Amino acid sequence: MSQPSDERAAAPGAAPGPEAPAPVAVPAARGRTAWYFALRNRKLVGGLAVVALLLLAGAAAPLLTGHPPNAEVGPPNRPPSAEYWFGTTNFGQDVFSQFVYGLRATFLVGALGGGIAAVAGMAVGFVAGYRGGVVDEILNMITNVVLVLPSLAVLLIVAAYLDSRGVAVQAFFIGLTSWPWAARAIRAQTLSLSSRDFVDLARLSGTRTTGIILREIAPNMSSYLFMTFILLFGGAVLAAAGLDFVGFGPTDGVSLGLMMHNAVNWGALQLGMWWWFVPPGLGITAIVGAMYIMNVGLDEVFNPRLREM
Amino acid sequence: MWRYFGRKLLIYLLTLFAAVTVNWMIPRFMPGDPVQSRLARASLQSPEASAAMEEYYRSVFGLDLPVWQQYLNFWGGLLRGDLGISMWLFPQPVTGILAGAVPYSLALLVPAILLSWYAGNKLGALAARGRWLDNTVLPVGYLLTAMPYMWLALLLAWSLGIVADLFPVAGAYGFGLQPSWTWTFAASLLAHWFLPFLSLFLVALGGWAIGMRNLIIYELESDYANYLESLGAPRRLVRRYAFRNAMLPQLTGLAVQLGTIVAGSLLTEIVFAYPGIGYLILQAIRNQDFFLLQGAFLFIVIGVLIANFVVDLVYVLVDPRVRVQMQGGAA
Amino acid sequence: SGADSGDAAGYPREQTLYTTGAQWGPPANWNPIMTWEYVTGTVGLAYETLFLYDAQEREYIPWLAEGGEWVSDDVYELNLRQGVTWSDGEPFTSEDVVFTVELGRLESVPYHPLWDWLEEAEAVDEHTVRFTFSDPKYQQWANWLYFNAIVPEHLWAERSEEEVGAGANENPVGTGPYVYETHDQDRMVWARNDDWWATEALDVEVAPEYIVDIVNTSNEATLSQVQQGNIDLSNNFLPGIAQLVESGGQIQTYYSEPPYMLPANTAWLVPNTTREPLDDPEFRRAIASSIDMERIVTGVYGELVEPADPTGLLPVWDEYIDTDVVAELGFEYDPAHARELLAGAGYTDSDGDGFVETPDGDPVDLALIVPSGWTDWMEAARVISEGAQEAGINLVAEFPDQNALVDQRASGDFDLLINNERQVSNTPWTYYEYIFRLPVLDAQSTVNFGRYENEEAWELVNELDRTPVEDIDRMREITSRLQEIQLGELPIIPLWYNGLWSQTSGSTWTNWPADGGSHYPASLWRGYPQLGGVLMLTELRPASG
Amino acid sequence: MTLQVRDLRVHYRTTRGDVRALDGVTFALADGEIAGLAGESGSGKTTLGKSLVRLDGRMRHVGGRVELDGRELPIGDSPRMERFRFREVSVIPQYAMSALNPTRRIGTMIRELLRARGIGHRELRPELDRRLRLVGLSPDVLDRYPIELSGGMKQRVVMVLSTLLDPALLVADEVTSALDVSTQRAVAEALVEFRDRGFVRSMIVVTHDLSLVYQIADSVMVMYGGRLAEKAPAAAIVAAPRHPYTRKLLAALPEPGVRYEGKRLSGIPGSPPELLDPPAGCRFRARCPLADEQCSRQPPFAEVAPGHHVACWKAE
Amino acid sequence: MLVLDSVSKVFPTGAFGRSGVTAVRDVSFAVRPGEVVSLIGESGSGKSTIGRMVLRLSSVTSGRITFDGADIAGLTRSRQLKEYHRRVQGVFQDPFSSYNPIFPADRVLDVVRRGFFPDVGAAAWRERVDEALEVVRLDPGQVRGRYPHQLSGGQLQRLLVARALLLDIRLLVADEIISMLDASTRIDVLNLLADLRARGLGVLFVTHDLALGNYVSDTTVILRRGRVVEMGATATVYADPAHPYTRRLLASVPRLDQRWADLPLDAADTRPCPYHARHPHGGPALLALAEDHHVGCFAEGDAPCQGADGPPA
Ligand SMILES: Nc1ncnc2c1ncn2[C@@H]1O[C@H](COP(=O)(O)OP(=O)(O)OP(=O)(O)O)[C@@H](O)[C@H]1O
Ligand SMILES: Nc1ncnc2c1ncn2[C@@H]1O[C@H](COP(=O)(O)OP(=O)(O)OP(=O)(O)O)[C@@H](O)[C@H]1O
Ligand SMILES: [Mg+2]
Ligand SMILES: [Mg+2]
Repeated sequence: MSQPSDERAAAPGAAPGPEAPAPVAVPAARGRTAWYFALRNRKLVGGLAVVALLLLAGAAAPLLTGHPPNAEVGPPNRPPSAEYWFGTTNFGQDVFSQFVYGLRATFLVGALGGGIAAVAGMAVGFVAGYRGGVVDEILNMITNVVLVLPSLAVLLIVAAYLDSRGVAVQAFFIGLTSWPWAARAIRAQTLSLSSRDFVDLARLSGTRTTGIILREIAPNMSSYLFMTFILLFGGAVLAAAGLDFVGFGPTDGVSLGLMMHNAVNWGALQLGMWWWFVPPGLGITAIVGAMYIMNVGLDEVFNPRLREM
Repeated sequence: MWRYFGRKLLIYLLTLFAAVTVNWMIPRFMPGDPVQSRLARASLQSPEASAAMEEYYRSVFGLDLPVWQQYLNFWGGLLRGDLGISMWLFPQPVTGILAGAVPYSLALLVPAILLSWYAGNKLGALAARGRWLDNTVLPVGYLLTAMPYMWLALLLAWSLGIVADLFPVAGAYGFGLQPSWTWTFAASLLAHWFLPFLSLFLVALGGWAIGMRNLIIYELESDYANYLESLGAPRRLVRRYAFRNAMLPQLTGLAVQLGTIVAGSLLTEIVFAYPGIGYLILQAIRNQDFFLLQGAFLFIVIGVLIANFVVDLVYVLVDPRVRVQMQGGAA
Repeated sequence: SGADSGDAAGYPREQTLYTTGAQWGPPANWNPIMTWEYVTGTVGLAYETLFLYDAQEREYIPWLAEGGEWVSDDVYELNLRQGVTWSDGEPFTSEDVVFTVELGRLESVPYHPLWDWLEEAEAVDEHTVRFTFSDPKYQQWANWLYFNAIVPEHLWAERSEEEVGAGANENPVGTGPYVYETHDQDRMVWARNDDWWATEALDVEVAPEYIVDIVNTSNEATLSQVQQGNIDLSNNFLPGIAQLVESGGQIQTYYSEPPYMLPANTAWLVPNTTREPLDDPEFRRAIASSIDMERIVTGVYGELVEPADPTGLLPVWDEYIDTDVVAELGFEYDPAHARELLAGAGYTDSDGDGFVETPDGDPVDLALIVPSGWTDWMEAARVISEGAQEAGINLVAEFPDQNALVDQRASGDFDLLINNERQVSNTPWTYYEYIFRLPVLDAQSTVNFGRYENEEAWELVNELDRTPVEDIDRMREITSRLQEIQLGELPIIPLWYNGLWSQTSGSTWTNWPADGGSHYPASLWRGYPQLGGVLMLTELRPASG
Repeated sequence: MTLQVRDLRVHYRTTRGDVRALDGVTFALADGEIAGLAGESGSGKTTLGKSLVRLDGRMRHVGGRVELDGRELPIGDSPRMERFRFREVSVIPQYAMSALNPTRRIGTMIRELLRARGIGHRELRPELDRRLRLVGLSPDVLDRYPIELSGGMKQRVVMVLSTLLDPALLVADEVTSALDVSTQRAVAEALVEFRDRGFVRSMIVVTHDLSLVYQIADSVMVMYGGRLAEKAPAAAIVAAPRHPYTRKLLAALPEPGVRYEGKRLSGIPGSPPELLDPPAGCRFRARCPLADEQCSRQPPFAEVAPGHHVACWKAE
Repeated sequence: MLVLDSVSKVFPTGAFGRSGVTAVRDVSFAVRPGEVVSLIGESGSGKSTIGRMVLRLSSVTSGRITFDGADIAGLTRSRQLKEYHRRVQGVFQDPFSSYNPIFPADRVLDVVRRGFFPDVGAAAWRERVDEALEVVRLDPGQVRGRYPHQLSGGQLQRLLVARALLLDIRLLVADEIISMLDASTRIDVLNLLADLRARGLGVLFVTHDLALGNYVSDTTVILRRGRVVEMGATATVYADPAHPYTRRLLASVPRLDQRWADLPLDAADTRPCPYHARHPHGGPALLALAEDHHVGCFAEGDAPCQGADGPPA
């Protein structure tokens, strides 16, 4: 399953990854150039703005809306109005307040799930790439096993394991199942980095394996790792939404996926209550899409070849 | 060459073994006792009847055996093509149930995967060509990949299905039809298939387009492209080469992506009440149907593995670098 | 949409009844013995019972039996209908009935316990069966007569116990109005049996030539199909249906105004009576008073359900409700009263956290569990927990996975839960058995989840069982005493009556109950054809005719 | 005269401004001449070579004229240049190891290239085979993929391909620096042979190794900081270098037999100028032991002896 | 000081390393204090592999490498290894790849401090650094805080030597340390190496350039396909190359005093190989021609032991 030349494709197609064949090192001195390009990159700035805006909305949820997300506060089935910006649900819950509170869960799941996946992917990728040999083969095998197990189905089963499910637990398991491609990509990068002489020099200077990975290799891939994290973040958000949607979401609280689940379950489609299922999906798409576009921007900043002149 | 495939096969078999074992373990260590919930559903009037039935079901499902024996039996059955009896759709054999659902899933997945891959690559290659195209294809691609599968499915169902009433939004063919070799039936199948297919296709499409666009930019800047241009080769030829070469990593990407797309199809099937594996998996989980769950899972895992293997084979056919490397053995 | 209209490749639309809402998975078995999971219609359409029971009118309708009577206290004689044949042409005889009852001797057959009190079943002649009881349980027997289907001896005699109790029975041969036509992943098709005995014997005829039962995938998909007239009868819970009915569209329900549906069962709040402080009746009463049922009925259900009577008995059992007892011991939503009750029983908030502690000063910390994903129940649970918290009881709603919940329920590892297992029947005995059944086992899989132990009540329940079904006065006497105990102790708190979810479309078929055509329930849920569902089919008329 | 380059200026566009990689380069190349182009890394050798064939996306033709056989080469106009490439001007790139499409058989690639350029492959095939044999390759290599060939073999394939249409000018950029000494000699000698057989008329051989240039070139150009420092017949450069830079460069080369104990050599202190913002005047001034006031003006690239040009005020 | 005794290295390849490539075979030589030994050979001949084995960056498959009599394979504990690296250090081919591009170049010195001298105070350390920089003739102000790309290759390589000098090293492995440098700077680095000799340092100088090897080294070892083909005092080997391969290499070196045209390659092969003449069917690893001049030959069977792999053009 691992082609000698698959490093570039290691990032999954649906979550287009940093495609750089070689690690993108950003010397601090060139950092200024990076900033120069970062600030002028419309994709990066635009994506960041959207993410920031939604993050802010989620963080300031209690200020933006007076209603707790699940409280029945108004008449049921109302389309968007001045009073209820996004309308109300079958139960008379305020869709807007569900939306802004749901954003929190989305960001939490993304950050946590993406973070855990990134840590797992890095651990496996670094070790496999740096140690090589049998360790590499074994880790590769594990990676492949996790890769072929359809993660959503595994997640469904795991979700069914849990008596009660919280966002954090959900994120944890999403993280544990979504790291393989990241591990592969990081492994490939590590492999090429660890053949560099400075790694040998560090070994000659008495630096241990972990030290070399953390102090020499990882900093060199920092931009790459960051981009990987963004993609994992998006992946985690989507996975969580899928889980929520089929009814294995958090057993309590709100999330955007759960909103869609409820909307569908309560016949929003047939009853024409588009305001119930459009905003949550749009929210997810906006967050994940903005992140991805940000990623392209970052890629352009770090890879001069992709930059438009 | 054969050694290479032998080695690959070995790795695949090991992966399969591990995956199957994990697969066996997952539902088994789930909380809750499926026999109990069966009994609860049976609403038997008296405790005595419950006890007798409980015993009966435990032996039918082989759950009274020690765990290791269950595991061995599982493999034994697997090799005989026997995946046990479904608990939820008792007493149907799992293989039969799967056989009923698999065609639908394949009918969705195979065209969606292949077409989206092909179209996405073409689109990406096109985008790499021009500024204007790049600026439209890219953002749309990103939005598509960022969409939750089911949301796109919902939007399509709502807009094209319910509001515009162009396509049916549930089931695999019209309620009034019997499967038959008629145009009406075929038309109905197609009409029901279209929206679920479209939603899968669209989400996957964006990813491939973006991937191809990035890869081809790298290819166009590569040494061989520069050399060809120095020799005055027309842009057309260089692009063709770049496209071909960029397809290779995309091919591996396909293998990596399969799992995700399959997962997406589960969601799509649920939205469109399409009677494939996805719906079975969901119900199997809800009904604690070990055997069905394992079977459905196994089908996916083996499917993904086989697809991976095929991709490996194809890769060897189309990428001389790999072929040469494996002929050279060590080098 | 267009592709759904029938034509040469399919079933003629105007002669076909499309239904959904009862079959939750691909058709898997047609075994009438597996009463909880046979394919919809197996009993009722294919196999038939000796009697039907009209719950609305509270009368038994002779069916395969022409009649039956207790010739003595412990001997029951059944007269079978003549001229009934199995769909393979064999005659239906008393041997078939005896054989079916004898099957109960097998442990895997659900009515196995029947033989604890039945001594003998013998065919007196071709059309007479005599049952001799060691301990006649009149109520249960009456229930058995209309609930269990008769199977043909000539086809079943050779079957192994496994086949009987768990076989798929792929080619069902029954006496009923329909025969198996075909099935697929997502549907079951029944075709009319034109030789059905009732056409001649009762001069009734089932109207649809075909019944296509669509496997239920999602409620929402169903709703639009009903709206479009593609589905004639849906037995799904369709939220928002009230809106559509009120707006005067195609869709009809049993009643055209709240509660729209026939009450079919009671949803109960089940406290675990072995746990502190839920073992205290006063505390349970306080919870009962804290529940704002009105809010659940209107807010959560949009008036699709009705609040239950304090006894929990369904409206069809009105005559068994002792209004005096209810007036004296009943409860209603009254948060202030709930607080009084708590205070009176020594539950006060001593640490100032807003919630009461037990008289011993231990914190009260309760969870009400309902299955995750059962959205209406989840919402209801939230309302309940809010009400309780208002009254000072620290009660939160939790939503474990359904499977986990089943385990917890069976093992008694929970504080409170909501349950509605028991359906409408011929006798309130089924409800009281559900509430009071003893002994409490390690795993309580179907009854008395709250593990409430009251010997006296259980004695009364058994006494009720042994009361002849015609002896209404005696029954009322016993139920009145049971209600005294029940309302005094509140081992279980009735919440609301769940509806017999049923929405119909008049575009192809008319004369639905809603049209005033009949009062029979329009439902093919398991057990409901025997409660009149079959007769509903005979009353349908083509819309175009 | 084959090639005439006059005051050629080519810049790289960067965010920090233009890198003046070629800043007024003038020279001529006679028929049959092999000119070696040597100099420190970053002096503009590759840029000069590329300018004559194909400017890449970042390169800009700022000024100067290039004539080939008296006709102007439109080097700044890529579409018009296309006609000349391969037929008139050709290149063996610095990256010959990766210059072949890795997923195409070499023969297929050549055929497709020729067809795309409207040249019949059939007629050329015998000549192609002949030339491959000439460089010691069997024509079977055409059925192979690039990865199946060693570095030296690929180098030679590229050599044959680039010269297949007998161009007037060939730019060979560092064709040997990735090769082992023995292969290096073979490849270098093959270049000479190509010229001798008339496969190419004249050639610019880019390398940083002066001694290699000396072996195969007729004349040597030494480049420094985006300009030519000296151009002279090979023997003259070694025997009588005029530019201080050339001299210093030669002095830093240990010869076989020279040992540290016997003769301690020394390098050139300092580093080449930044081409982003090069100093005025002679670019070598900062490192030159002879530099004085005069050097703050740019020295002309003057002919001091027949065929010997030097850009230095101090060159006698 | 450093002795290699029949050292071989096999790189495992294939799944779980079932087959292998022999990169180095039966190599024996020694490096004495104050001696520069140059290891010369073409690409892939195993030079770097030997260097890496000496540095313990890669393990020895068979044979022994001893340093001051102790087998370095025995240095398994990280403390022991550290002690070894206090005395044996390396500098590599690519100056740009030897530095982590995202950190200032002088960080390599700090890493040494972190690894070996955590107790030395800041001031004392600075003094030591300045001292080492002076030895390699670098101006401290020139390199402090600069990033690798802001320094020239020669400066970078000298900084790496300075790094090694911070430790009390006795042996320096210099793997192609000048091949990426411009002619204008490489000679300075080479001179530096030669100067270190005076401090009693042994240097293992890896190169493929015979001219450079000749310039600095006392002893020359010529490798071909992982084996030693000729070995001896540099002057002897250069003046009187015994093996055809060596002669061929020498003939291929472009030089300024002689044109290739005047020195046909075939001339290199006219004299027979002394080893082959003596042991036509194989024999001991090396044949001693003189006390300090050895030759080996591994032509199979009767094939003539030509210099290269056959004439390329
Ligand atoms: N793409 C580019 N963008 C900006 N500057 C460039 C680019 N390519 C080369 N340069 C600059 O142009 C100058 C000349 O580069 P060129 O590659 O021609 O040098 P060279 O003599 O071939 O060096 P080398 O021996 O290292 O190949 C250098 O200063 C270099 O930094
Ligand atoms: N890590 C490795 N795994 C497998 N083979 C290797 C490895 N490192 C080196 N080799 C092989 O060992 C042989 C010797 O390699 P080595 O790097 O020592 O050669 P070298 O003489 O240093 O060559 P160069 O001049 O190109 O640096 C080569 O054939 C190489 O392919
Ligand atoms: Mg160059
Ligand atoms: Mg090396």
